[in-house]
Amino acid sequence: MVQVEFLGPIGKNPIALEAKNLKDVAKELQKDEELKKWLGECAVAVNDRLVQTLDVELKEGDRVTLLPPVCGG
Amino acid sequence: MVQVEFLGPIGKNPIALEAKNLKDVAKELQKDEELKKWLGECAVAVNDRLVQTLDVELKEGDRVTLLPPVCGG
Amino acid sequence: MLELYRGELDVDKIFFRWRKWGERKNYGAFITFVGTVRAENDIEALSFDVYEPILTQWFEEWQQKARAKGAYLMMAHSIGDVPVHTSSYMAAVFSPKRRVALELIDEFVEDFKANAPIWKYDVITGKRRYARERSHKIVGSGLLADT
Amino acid sequence: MLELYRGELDVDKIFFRWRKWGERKNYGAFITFVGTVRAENDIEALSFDVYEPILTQWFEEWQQKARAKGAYLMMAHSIGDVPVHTSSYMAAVFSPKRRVALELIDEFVEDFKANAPIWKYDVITGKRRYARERSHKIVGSGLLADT
Repeated sequence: MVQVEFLGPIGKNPIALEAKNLKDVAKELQKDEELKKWLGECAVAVNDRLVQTLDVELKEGDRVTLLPPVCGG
Repeated sequence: MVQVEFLGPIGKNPIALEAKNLKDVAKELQKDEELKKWLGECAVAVNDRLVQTLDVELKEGDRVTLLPPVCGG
Repeated sequence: MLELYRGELDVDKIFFRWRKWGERKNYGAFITFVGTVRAENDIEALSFDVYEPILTQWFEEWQQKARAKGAYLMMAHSIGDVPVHTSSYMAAVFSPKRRVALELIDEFVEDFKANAPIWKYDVITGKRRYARERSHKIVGSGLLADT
Repeated sequence: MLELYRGELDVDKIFFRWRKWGERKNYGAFITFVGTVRAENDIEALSFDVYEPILTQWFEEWQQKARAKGAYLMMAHSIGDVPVHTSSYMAAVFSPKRRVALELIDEFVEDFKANAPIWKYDVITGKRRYARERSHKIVGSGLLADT
């Protein structure tokens, strides 16, 4: 299982998923109508490292984090 | 008569000159060997306004100021 | 150094502390940016969520860039509510000479706005509303929509 | 506003006063540049001559440029001796938004260095020595040598 976390304004509790890689996570999250609008504008981190591709293998206990558009300052 | 003033590191007291325009001032100052080295690197103000040309007429009581290279801050 | 505070920043105290630090280190140029909450759109405050693990990495990467130029960065940011006319953000650059400092403060603050993992909300009649229209997608956003 | 002081600047006091002013005026971005005398080349202090009439004009022209962009400038500078590790120069920009402020502080400080009528001396064993090699000819210099 991997843990998926939703930061800031997404306002959704973490969920646990069966996923071998980020593509599996994408497919799973796309099923959630409420999340769909966020997926197009969120950056993704795996274990707190931002990633730029879906070709990322995941292992048991990995954390996937969704970061919606930011505005500090 | 016009008054010529020397700012900052030139360290020279003001002098009074007969001059109808800035060209007259230039000719007069060029006679001073000690000043010669400064003339090439000084900006010039007439009555506290910087000027960019020697074609400036002067009248009785005008003040000509020489500003050597600057370094504030 | 990166500093996070609950609520508004004590700007003068932070400024003093940073300045004294730079003085001891013999830096000649010290630039600070202070972001203050403007009274506009009937807001009472802005409010911020911060994701510290990624913010820390982002900051440390910038610190390395700064060190490579002989400079040093400081940053302070608020978490939670920050009332109108108080400050939520401070950034500073120290460097021996001015040119590096002037360039770094610009690049650092712009990248902060574009990529630092912080979320802003308007607070109106006590309610938080995500400032979506003023927010920026982090580089590489949209990955999970592409399959 | 342009402020001139004999000797070193009381940086924290000036910063506080400027900041409070900007807070009341509802500016969102406040950038300060502080120039501090570095310990180098065995100097004890830097020393400055300032020609106020032309400095004031130079500053007012910049203030007009700033106002045209909705921004506001402040500056403080020392006259006379300023010991090592103390500050001789502060500049600040206030603006509603960051972009204008970041651009203005850079342009303003660079033009200050190039054209503000201030002369710098190193002070070594109590003697003033003109910092000729670090100084810049004001735009239009050399007029009186050309005849």
